[in-house]
Amino acid sequence: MNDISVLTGGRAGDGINSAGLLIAHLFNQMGYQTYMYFDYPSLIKGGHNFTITRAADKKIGAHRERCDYLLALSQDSIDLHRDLITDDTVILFDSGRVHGDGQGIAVGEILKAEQAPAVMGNSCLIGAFARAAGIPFDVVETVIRRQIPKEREKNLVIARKGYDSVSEKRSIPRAGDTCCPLLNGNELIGLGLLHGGLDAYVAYPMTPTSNLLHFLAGVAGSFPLTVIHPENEIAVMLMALGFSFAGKKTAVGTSGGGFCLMTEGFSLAGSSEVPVVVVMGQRTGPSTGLPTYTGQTDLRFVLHAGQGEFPRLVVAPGSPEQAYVWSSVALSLAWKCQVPAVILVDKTLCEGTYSFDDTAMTVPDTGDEPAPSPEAGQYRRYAITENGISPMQFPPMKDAAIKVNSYAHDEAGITTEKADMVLLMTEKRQRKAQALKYETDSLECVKTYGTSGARTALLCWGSTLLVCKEVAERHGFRVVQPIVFSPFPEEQLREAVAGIRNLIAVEENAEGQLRLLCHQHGIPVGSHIAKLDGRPFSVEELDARLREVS
Amino acid sequence: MNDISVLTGGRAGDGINSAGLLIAHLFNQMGYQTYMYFDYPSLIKGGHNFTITRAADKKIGAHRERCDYLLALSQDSIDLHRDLITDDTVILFDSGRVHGDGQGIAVGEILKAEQAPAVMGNSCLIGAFARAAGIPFDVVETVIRRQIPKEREKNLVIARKGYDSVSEKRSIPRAGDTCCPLLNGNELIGLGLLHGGLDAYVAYPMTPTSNLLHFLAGVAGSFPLTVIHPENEIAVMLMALGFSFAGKKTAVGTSGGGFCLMTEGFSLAGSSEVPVVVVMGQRTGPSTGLPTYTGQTDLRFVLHAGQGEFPRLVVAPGSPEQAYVWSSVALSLAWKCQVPAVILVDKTLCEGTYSFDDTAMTVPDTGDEPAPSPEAGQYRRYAITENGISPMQFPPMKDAAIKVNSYAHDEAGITTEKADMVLLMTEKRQRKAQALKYETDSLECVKTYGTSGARTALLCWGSTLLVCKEVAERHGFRVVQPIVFSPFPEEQLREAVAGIRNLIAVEENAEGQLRLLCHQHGIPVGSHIAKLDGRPFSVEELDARLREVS
Amino acid sequence: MPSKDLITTAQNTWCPGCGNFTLQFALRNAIKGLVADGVPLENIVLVTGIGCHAKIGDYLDINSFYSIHGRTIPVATGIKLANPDLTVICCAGDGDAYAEGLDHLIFGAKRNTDITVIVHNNRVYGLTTGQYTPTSPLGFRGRSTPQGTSEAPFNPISLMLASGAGFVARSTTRKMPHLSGIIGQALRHRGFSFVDVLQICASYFNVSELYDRQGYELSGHDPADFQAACRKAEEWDYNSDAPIAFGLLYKEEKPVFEEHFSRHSPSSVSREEQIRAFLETKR
Amino acid sequence: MPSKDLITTAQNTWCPGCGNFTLQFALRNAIKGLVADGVPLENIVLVTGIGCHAKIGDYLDINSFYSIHGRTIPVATGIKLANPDLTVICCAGDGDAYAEGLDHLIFGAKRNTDITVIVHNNRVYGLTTGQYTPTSPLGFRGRSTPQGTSEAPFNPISLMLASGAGFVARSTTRKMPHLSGIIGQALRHRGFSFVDVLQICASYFNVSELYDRQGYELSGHDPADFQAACRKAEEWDYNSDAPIAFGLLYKEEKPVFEEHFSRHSPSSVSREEQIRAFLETKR
Ligand SMILES: Cc1ncc(C[n+]2csc(CCOP(=O)(O)OP(=O)(O)O)c2C)c(N)n1
Ligand SMILES: Cc1ncc(C[n+]2csc(CCOP(=O)(O)OP(=O)(O)O)c2C)c(N)n1
Ligand code: SF4
Ligand code: SF4
Ligand SMILES: [Mg+2]
Ligand SMILES: [Mg+2]
Repeated sequence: MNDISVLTGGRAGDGINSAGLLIAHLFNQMGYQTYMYFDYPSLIKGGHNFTITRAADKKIGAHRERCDYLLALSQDSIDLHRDLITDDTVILFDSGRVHGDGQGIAVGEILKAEQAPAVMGNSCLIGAFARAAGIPFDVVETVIRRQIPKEREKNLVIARKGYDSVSEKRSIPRAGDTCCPLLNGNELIGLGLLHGGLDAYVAYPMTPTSNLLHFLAGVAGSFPLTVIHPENEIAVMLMALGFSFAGKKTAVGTSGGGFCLMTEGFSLAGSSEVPVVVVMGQRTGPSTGLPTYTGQTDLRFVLHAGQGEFPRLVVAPGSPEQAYVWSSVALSLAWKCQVPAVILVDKTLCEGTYSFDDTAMTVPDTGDEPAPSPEAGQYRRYAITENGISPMQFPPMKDAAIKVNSYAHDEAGITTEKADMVLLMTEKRQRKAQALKYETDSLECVKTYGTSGARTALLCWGSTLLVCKEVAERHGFRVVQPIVFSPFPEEQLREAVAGIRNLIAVEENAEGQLRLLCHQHGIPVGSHIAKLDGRPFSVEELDARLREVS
Repeated sequence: MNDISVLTGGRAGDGINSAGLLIAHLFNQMGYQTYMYFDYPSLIKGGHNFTITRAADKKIGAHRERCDYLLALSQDSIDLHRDLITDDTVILFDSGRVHGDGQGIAVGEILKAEQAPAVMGNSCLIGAFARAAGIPFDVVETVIRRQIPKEREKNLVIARKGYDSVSEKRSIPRAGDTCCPLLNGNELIGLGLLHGGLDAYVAYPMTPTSNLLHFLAGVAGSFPLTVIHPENEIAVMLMALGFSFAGKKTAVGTSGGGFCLMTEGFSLAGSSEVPVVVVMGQRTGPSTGLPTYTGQTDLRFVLHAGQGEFPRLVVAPGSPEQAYVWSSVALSLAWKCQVPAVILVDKTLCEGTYSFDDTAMTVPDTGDEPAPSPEAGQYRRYAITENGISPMQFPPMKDAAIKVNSYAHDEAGITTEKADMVLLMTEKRQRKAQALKYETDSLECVKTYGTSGARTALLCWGSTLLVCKEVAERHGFRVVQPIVFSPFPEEQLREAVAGIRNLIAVEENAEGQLRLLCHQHGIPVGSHIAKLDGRPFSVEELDARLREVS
Repeated sequence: MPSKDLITTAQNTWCPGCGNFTLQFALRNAIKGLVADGVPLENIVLVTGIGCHAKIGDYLDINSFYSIHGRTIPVATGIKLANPDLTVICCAGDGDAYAEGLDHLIFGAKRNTDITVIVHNNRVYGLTTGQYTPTSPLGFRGRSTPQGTSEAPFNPISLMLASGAGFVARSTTRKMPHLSGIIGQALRHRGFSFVDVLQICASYFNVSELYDRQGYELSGHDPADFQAACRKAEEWDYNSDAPIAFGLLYKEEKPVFEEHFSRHSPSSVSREEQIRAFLETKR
Repeated sequence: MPSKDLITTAQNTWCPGCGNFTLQFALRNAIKGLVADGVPLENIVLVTGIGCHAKIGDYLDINSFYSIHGRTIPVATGIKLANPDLTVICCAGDGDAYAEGLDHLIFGAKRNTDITVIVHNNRVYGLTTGQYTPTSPLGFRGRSTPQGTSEAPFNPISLMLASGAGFVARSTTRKMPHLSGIIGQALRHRGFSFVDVLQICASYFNVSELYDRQGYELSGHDPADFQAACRKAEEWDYNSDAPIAFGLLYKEEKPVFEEHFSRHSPSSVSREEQIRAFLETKR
């Protein structure tokens, strides 16, 4: 198979993320499936940033520990990645800043000649890369015309100069004709929420979901969407509940530290039955930890966050397509069942860029929200119903007082301390949990992939899905991936692991959080492969770790 | 056995809690073991408050659904408790406010004659009760002299008038000579913390731990203790970490909603290894719920609260003696292992009053904190050690910069983003978790009671212990009570349930949180008896529920 | 079907003599005034925190969001931004708005969303049995400060003026018609309106005498004059025994936050089509 | 063993031209001044939030608590109350102290604990790539507000004055000696000291020109005059193009919070005995 990795490195501020993305677009135009990993420390200028843009002729979502091309805008980009460089690695570098073997490009001089700003160096770079990789210049032109919004002609001239300044080294064949949209996980979550009917998004910036805020703020003009960035995460959560109470489908986004501050409001959502969706992007913890790196340590926290017991929906998509679909589903089900929901993702998925398969955009229809009660004059927000879901109305509603309440309350929403009413409402919420379970049971909450008769399976969740899929294929293993965690799809999971003798959990946490959850449901999990340094598994690393345990 | 229940009812503001307590003291002087349940809604004046003071000749800690004496300061006190009244119930009431069968006491007139304030009505009441119960007046005198701080003589006169205004109805024998201190759970937690070396207590008022704040603020003059009530729970938690960083053993107290706001700081404690103890008093949730009623719904929340993974100590004492002992142990171990700790209690234990067995005050010695590193000039706050615990020093320390950090950090406490250092520190924390487990393994983390050869056992935690013990005795069952929840005492629990065929979880939550935890550790639990209306189990109710399942 | 007098059948559990009764009727009357002016009753939403004050959410028979301690203002802001046609009122406690959630109060003023915040300032945590709050006088002995506090109160009026609030007023439960009038004005002010209500707590802080003795109604004060408002605010520092002005201290019309957000008319293009169009740009 | 120049070997990752460099050296120099005056270096503790500013905790070779976003002040308060002999300094960001944790700032001022709060006010969230903060000008286009904000900034100086702060000053990273001098005064003030530092963010909000053009050093201003301080504060509203005063705006000595707590001398009675004595009263 064709499988190419391009490492682009430079300092923060050099636009390495954009450069890597343009390279992904070149591959995309050449008919490849692509994935891009972006590695950066928590600083604004300087330091060392790099992307690994990978292209293959089948769907991928993990980086490899190799480097067929290395584009260096800084000395570190070569020095820090020596282990990835082989004799076959084609090295291109900015000769004004880097010394090394390979082909230098006089980026600075080219820009100077064109009186172009530093940011246009990227065009120069991808021009050079295209030439070295034997990619025709018209592909570069297409990419620049489509992806660079400003000063296209000048960028083209610079790209051409880059193209002309190096020689072809290792030629990449065209892989096909299809060309997918390239998006990162944050964008796909945003689009999924919009598909689900998002009216408002409220967030305080926090990596790795800040870019979801930026993305939605950017498209708020073109969609019927209000985006608010308030004073802190407590305000975020409570404002969102205000929006929902007034009838607007609302989501918030954060990471672990911000989510902590939202938990009190989350419990309020549970008690008052005002729906809200939280996009919770995990990063390396505990506490501030490694803000720009990844982790999967907050599954059990989101499952149990907030005092008291109340039904909640927790989904953890693992691929770009799942991010889109399940974000839409989460918003719809949160509203249908009037529960708080969490979309649990991580830095890898949020900030990774993927070839998005837009034929997989079919969102299952979750059906309508319960119809309003017929006699308006009798409206009671918490009317006891068979399935525990009360008709939800929003002010203004003529001849009704719509009352929601954080206290134990009666059907009309008025505070009660009576034991029997408290019990009735607790039971109503329990029936609602059943109703939610009924909804998710009709969805594919647990996915399986890979060799079907296999006796060994990798058990994974979230963004490790794609690396697991790729490695499992090599080993002839099955892959089992729960997507929904609350309500827990015990039956579906049991079915998915039927016949498996050796179930190996692969998780970016120490405790084996999914594994423990399986144990709780009586599903034994053999070994556990952990990754704790904030870096996602590469294909090679997971492969090697698997050989150790299997 | 002697087993007497006295219900005292009135309106909020009538001092029902004090009245019930004085009655408990009468019993105490008569050589009884006592327990008092206090039931009150969330309001300041009016409504209906009642206490059930129970006395028996063996240790108790649960109320009964019967009422041998009823002291009514309001009509509701009779009308709302009709189901508890039998032909044998001795009813005494304030004839100025209540109509009913029984003996009336003209409390108002007596007070007026003595020009005494309304609050002295309690003395009148207990005088009358003593007479009706055949308790000699000198016992009343002892109690008033010991327990009423102000205007003792006047109170005595009034008590005498109450005594003289009714006739003996049902006489209570003297049960023994020992007389215990009577304390509520909050006081015992406070004393336990003081025993453990508490230097500072920081809290924002929240039922059911507000009274712990009040208690500690009250004794702050007599102990070397600083008590602070800041602007909110976020400030509480962070201020506490400031105190700890500067070398003061510090605890905070709250309930679920406030704990939500502390979770971010809790994770900071985990990451920065600055110890702190949280007294977390559960009440009925979700959200504001029933603020003055009880529940056991937050076990899994505290076990997983805060982003990222870090070792934590979670203990849930179930009796007054355990509250004292484990509060001390929690503070000591939090410091020894430099971890955040939670003392998980609930309204029943916090606000219930018990005969405290002061012979059971032996706190196991948890040993010394690790010695400071010898070469001060080389001090590194996070020095890598074999057991993961670094020597902890506090500013000022000559020739050292003591640096703690919420980010991933190196040994000196300086931020790092390097994969290998992050891994080293994660592993250090894992070893620390082992060290903590080693500490708790040497303690009795799981208690068993009752019939030793029994095949059926009640599995319980926290304040339900005492009702379970009493009921299990009737049934000839064993009782198994884990006290430590993190690190989970899997081996001790496994040993405790050895031989049990039928393990019945008794929990005041719907999900069966301890049961699920057992499942996670491969310990099967049969049935689950839940209680969801905020009221603790009475002896009769648990007994009946057990007959249903066993 | 809301009752004519706008009072629910919920049992009232405030203490006898509590100022909240006055506040409840003053607010009810102000709301009736709004309705008489043509505001549909169903367009009014009340948001409360947690505390004695917050029980008003149970007692008034109008839309309500009985939220959590300290968080009325973000909830109200969300409601208003979601539907600017609604009239949104916060009833907050002083523990609520000045301690637990003080930041939201200042940001409410800064943002100038058109909501009205009424603080039931009884200068004590009522429902949790009488601890000191940020407006309790220095030396206040509550159950968390049995030796008396060592913190002077802050002045919420000065804080609101410094935060950019466009409507700053003070009244008291000792003056029912005045209170009702001030609330009526606050509800009609376009922008963030703040009313500090010196409310009597009969059980834990009954300073009726002080408010009656030192309180006076503003007259001849120009609420457009910011400097004058500041000086009036400083007259009484919530601690000393000084004259206490009741009335509208400051009023300024300025653009409201929600103006910025265009109301979205239902689009003819389906969301799915919009999304697909967007995807095209990423290819 | 802290280094002579008080700078650690940690790699500095601020952007070239960032005002934080100036602030770091100004603070370092002020600390050196304190040490020269006899304060033991080990008695100084720095508390930081999270943001670009907070990296100063890694760079200065002194005791430090690198805390979480918005929470410097409660941490510092705890440290100071635990050990009043320590000199406790907060380096906070404007996102940190004016947004996420604004309430603590106001309570810091109210409580008057003897700590110094230095706000690295670059008027932008630096570390999270340039979103607006409470002191960004109206219409600021950041990544969360691509169409420009619709909120005017608030004035932190006015807020601090209204909160009862006893030391209120402003300086800028454009004036290193001035800044160092002001910080030195703040550290020496007994009570809560607040310094708003207009810090240049080279990457997201470089308004050097504005601060150079409009900035002036106070002279002839009486920092004991509260009214004058308020007027000075109002001169520039953090939005318009008006003169910007640098210097000490207000200073007042008042009792500090921690005075209230008696320092406990080690008791001769063991805790266990004390507890047993207490239990006796409950029998
Ligand atoms: C997060 C949180 N902390 C604490 C509480 C407990 N609590 C309930 S009401 C209250 C204080 C109420 O004081 P205030 O806001 O002044 O209202 P008042 O009762 O005086 O009207 C507190 C601390 C809570 N409900 N939530
Ligand atoms: C609770 C929480 N929310 C959000 C973040 C993400 N975050 C880190 S720094 C920062 C803003 C920093 O802005 P500022 O305080 O002004 O500091 P600067 O970077 O400008 O120095 C934010 C929002 C966080 N770490 N914690
Ligand atoms: S405690 Fe005070 S505020 Fe609360 S109801 Fe009673 S009098 Fe009113
Ligand atoms: S982003 Fe701004 S504040 Fe942060 S380091 Fe760069 S210049 Fe300084
Ligand atoms: Mg109050
Ligand atoms: Mg900033």
